[in-house]
Amino acid sequence: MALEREKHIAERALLTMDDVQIIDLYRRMVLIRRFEEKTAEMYSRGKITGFCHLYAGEEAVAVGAIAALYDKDYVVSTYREHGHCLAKGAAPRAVMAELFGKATGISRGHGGSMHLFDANLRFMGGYAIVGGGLPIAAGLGLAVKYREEPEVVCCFFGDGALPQGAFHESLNLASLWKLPVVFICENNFYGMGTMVQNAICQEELYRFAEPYKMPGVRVDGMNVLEVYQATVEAAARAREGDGPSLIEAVTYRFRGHSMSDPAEYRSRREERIWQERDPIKQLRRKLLQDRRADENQLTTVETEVNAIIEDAVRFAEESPEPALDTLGKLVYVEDDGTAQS
Amino acid sequence: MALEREKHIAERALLTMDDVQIIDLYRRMVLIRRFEEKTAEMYSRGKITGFCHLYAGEEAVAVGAIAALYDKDYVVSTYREHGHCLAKGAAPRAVMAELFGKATGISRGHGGSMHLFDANLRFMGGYAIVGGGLPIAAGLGLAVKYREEPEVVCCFFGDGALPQGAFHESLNLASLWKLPVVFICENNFYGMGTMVQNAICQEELYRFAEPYKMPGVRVDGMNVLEVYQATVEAAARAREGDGPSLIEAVTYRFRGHSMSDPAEYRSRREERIWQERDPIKQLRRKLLQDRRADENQLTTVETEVNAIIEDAVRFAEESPEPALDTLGKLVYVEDDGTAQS
Amino acid sequence: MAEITYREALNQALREELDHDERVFIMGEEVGYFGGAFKVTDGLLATFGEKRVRDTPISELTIVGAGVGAAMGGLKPIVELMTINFGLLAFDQIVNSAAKIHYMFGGNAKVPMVIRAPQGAGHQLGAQHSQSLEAYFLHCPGLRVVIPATPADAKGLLKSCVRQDDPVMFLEHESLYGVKGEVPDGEHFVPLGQANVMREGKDVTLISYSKCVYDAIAAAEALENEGIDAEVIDLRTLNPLDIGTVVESVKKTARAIMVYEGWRTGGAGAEIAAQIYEAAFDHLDAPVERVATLDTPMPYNARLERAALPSAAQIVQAAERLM
Amino acid sequence: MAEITYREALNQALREELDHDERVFIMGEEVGYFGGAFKVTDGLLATFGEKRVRDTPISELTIVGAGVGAAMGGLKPIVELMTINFGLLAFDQIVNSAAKIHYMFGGNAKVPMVIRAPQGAGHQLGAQHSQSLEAYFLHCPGLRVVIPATPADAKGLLKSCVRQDDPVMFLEHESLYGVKGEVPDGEHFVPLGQANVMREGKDVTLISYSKCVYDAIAAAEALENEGIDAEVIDLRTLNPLDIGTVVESVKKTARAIMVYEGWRTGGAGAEIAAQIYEAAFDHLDAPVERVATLDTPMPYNARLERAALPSAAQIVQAAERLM
Ligand SMILES: Cc1ncc(C[n+]2csc(CCOP(=O)(O)OP(=O)(O)O)c2C)c(N)n1
Ligand SMILES: Cc1ncc(C[n+]2csc(CCOP(=O)(O)OP(=O)(O)O)c2C)c(N)n1
Ligand SMILES: [Mg+2]
Ligand SMILES: [Mg+2]
Repeated sequence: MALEREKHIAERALLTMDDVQIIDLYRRMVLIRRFEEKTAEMYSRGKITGFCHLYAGEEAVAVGAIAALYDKDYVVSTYREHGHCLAKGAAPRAVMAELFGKATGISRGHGGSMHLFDANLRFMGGYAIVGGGLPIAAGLGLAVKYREEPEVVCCFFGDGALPQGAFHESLNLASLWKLPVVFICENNFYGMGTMVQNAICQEELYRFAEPYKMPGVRVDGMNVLEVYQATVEAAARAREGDGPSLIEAVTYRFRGHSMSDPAEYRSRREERIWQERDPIKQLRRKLLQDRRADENQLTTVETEVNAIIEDAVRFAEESPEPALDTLGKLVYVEDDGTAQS
Repeated sequence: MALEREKHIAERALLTMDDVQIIDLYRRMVLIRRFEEKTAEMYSRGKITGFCHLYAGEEAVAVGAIAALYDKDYVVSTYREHGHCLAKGAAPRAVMAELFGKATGISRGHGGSMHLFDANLRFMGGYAIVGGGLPIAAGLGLAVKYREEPEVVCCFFGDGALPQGAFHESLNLASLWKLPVVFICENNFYGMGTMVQNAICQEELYRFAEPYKMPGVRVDGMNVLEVYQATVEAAARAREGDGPSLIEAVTYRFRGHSMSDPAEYRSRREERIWQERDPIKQLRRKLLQDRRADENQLTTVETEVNAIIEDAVRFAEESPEPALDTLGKLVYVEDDGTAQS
Repeated sequence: MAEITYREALNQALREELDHDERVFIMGEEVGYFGGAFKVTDGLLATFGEKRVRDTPISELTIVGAGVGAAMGGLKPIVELMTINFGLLAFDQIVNSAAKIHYMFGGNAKVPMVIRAPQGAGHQLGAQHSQSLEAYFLHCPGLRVVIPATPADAKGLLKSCVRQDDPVMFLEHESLYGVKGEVPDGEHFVPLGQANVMREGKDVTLISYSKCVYDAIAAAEALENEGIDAEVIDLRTLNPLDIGTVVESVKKTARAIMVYEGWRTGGAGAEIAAQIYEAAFDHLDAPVERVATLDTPMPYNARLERAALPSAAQIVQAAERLM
Repeated sequence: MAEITYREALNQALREELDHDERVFIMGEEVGYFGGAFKVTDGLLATFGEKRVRDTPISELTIVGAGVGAAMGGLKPIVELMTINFGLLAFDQIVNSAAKIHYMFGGNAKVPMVIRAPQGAGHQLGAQHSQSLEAYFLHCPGLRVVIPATPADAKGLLKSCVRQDDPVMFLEHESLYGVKGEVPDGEHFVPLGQANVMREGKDVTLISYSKCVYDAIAAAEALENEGIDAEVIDLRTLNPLDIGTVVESVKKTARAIMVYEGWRTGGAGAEIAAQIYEAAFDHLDAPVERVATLDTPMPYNARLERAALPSAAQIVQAAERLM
């Protein structure tokens, strides 16, 4: 239902964007994809360790939504946040170095894959507790509103977060106080190995918006323009003081839940169907077909991105580890970070 | 809207009940009211201490709902549970003795006003954490369903519980697993001093049922027959294996939140309007009007109830306190209750 | 200097800090129109308005989480948990978010938030409403734990907490709100991490915090009649912990009693005792005694409740055992 | 006797108890089709079906609360928290409901529920996924706290937990699942409250539980080369706590080291040290040493993480300090 309307909207978005903008969307999606491919490679070579959740397949959600924001808008994310962080403008060097646990990492090697953060970019962090980011996003929205600033907060989370109380408490608070938050649920049909219909009694996730008196829409999360347009509308609404919205972006993760999950619970057929809907391939086809870009241009983008990723890996490799004597520091702000005992 | 339909239903309920049943509803409501009045008196005389939340004004909800249950059905409640406990059949002696902190109390003087419990009556406890009873009710529903038994679980909670995550998580789980739970929200418009519209962005609380795919109705909680009929339907549904329902019973507490709250946040006018809708007076009027009972019968009921309450107080007064050497016992089942150290 | 209650002292601190810094705001259940469940925020709404004094729904997890977000966004939230018992619902945001964000984001984020929470037993509120949970927060690096006993400290510490940049659990005792004491007028700060020697003595050191400090003082007075000269230390903050003052005292008295209202087992008293041994083992004449709450959920019955809680009489007995 | 892993031992225990008692069932995130995040419940769904092995939504608070209700309703739930870190969301139901119901309802209700939760660090999972939180549960009367180190104990203790009637926090270490050991075939129960002397020695007592037991053993072996004869005790359960076995050992060795992976400050080691002093003060030659996790959120970087965690080398150093 909502999808029909959104198709139309996507066309409109395409028309209103100039070629530079639209190729930039393509560039960002390719950047994330290559970054994740390289991350997988580095992970299997033991350069990256810990939990590592790749974003490949979902690029259109992060890129579409964040393209609809201003630089000063805030983003809050989950443990699957490489894509959001890069889309918000983080240097691949800083992110890759973080995954390598290096001192030059975006969180100084303290955070790792699940805890990227950059205050300047207003990328307000990846949180590894399912649903944990939502109350924080509401609080950021409160800070913005409190200061009567024009920013909005864009909060990403998975379908798995909907059965968490934090989701509902946060939607209520945001609606009650008309906070400028755009809640974006990335419905990729699975929370680890659990299908969404085994986790929540309502599969049309956007419908949870209704009792909270906020707009709720479902968009094709494999179509960057649909996500873009829905976020433009939700952000505009938030900026005008009309409060939060809920966007359900239907998408698919191309890999397992984390690097250690072979995703045996999914059928090959299902995976193939979604591979065919690859958001990058889709946009590429569309750009060529509508003559918004030519093959040459796109290949150049891809080559440039490859170089950036290679450079990021080199940077990460060559960066130093945090010094051992930093241990026990940075636990507190006040005393310049000496641990308690 | 729903209210129109419910009016009709209430008439039907009245027709299907015999005189004995209907006078029994009256008796139970009067019993609760007198019990609470006496409790207030004992509280101001220092015989009862701690937090004490009276149920006066809301009797139609407990009595109507519980009358629709079988004895073996379960009830889960909150800290405002004297009414539910008495309606489920608890002896006023045992409840009053508990409020007095006596060894003969329904929870041996360990629980007090907020923690009444009786396994035989299947009154599964008063819980003092707002929203705390809902997951427990879901679990009891699971136990029933697991054993393929016919019982239902009736779970009472206030409007204040709706912004709690536990409410949403429990509705989802109950719906997902089709658990035989009847969720009854006592919407008395206030959670302590906070009006419902300042706590939740959706004032039509029954509407939260919809995304959880369960029936949600709003009934006049000052009309015992409406509550009765709605619960009959919800319980039947649960018993048939069709899962949970949400009933919002609109009601009013005649006193402050607790014995220490003068309820200064409410207007006299508002209070008067609701006093006029007193569920006991309403039923009395109706019974006389429809000639289902005569003045004499009802006065007899009232006199009998008064005697029961007097007896309960006497019993509580005369009962012994728990022995001091019970302290540190009953902490664990296993070792016959010796405290850890 | 004026003699005011612990409640009034807190109220003054809040008022002054709201006045001093536009970024400071209060949120919690019933903090506004109701004036706070314990009336600590009484009158603040009238002065500062709904923007600065915010009534919230009953959503502890999200109230604290929103406090974290607001703090990251540049505000200085003072979040009130109506009591610490309900704070258990917010434990994830306290432990997994507030305490960790500064560190796990490499020092690039901070969470300058004060979480105020009344706690403690003594009013027959039963098992779910009578807990003293400071030990949980002590065992969580990244959190400050502040737990004043006197009106002056309540004010001075709360103001210091608001002025610093780490997340703080500020734990008040429900039985202390009516207690009166001298409080310096105007700006009054008590630094975190400085214990207070409330009474000097040479025979035994009574180490305590929050309400139990008064029990310790009462015990010290009773002991005086028996010719035992007790020193009484109010720790005031558990993190940072001023173990130096404690150790110095114990080196003098050679005997120590920890007095606290948390459950005995695993309570803050165990940690402090362990640190005393580590620093002053050779000076101790006997093991550190612990006077604390019996390891049981709190009974409703008044007599049982009283018996489960630490008391001056138990401290006196412990001191006698030590001598 | 078969040599199997800790994971397999747990799986056997679950299988046997599901077989033994119709009332026993398992619920948690990914316990069914996925076989458990750590594969502990692998294969159980196939044998016992969806009724007995239940996948749940991500709703920790309500999963635990529903376990409480199911237990009150006559079942014997085994609830799996995917890791203890997420269990913080369920803290209210653990502390305010599970632990208190038996007592606050006057002994008329019981909650025979086992909450299984993997915990611990060592795999670079960062600050929010690396905690060891046993100290929180130790400081909560009404809860049993069981924390096995070996495959045999994992099986024997889990089976005992399922057979008893109090709520239990059953804490497994994520690094132990692959550890192999001899496990008696068939019915094998280890009673709660009995520490295990893993290695006898006369010079120093190393007291530990869970993964750190292995560090203690490694340290004992290293110390042997230095001529120091260490006794190693695995507590196995923290509540009930077998302090008797510990005290007996310390009376013999006169020196003790607590080794645990929780944060040092306010950890279980502080409590046990306090109890040792209380019972064996005159036998101690030196204060009890504590080797534990540094008081910091866990860093992601491998080298920092290793350095923050307790190790055999640190135990050796502590022993040397004591001699
Ligand atoms: C509170 C909590 N419970 C459980 C987990 C373990 N866990 C990590 S990711 C995940 C699934 C989340 O699925 P979803 O929200 O759909 O996000 P996706 O991984 O699909 O992006 C689970 C259960 C967790 N991190 N936090
Ligand atoms: C989790 C939690 N937060 C706060 C409280 C304090 N408190 C007790 S009752 C109450 C109001 C509840 O209102 P409602 O649910 O509408 O029930 P009512 O009292 O109107 O029957 C509050 C805030 C509590 N007991 N538990
Ligand atoms: Mg998902
Ligand atoms: Mg209410």
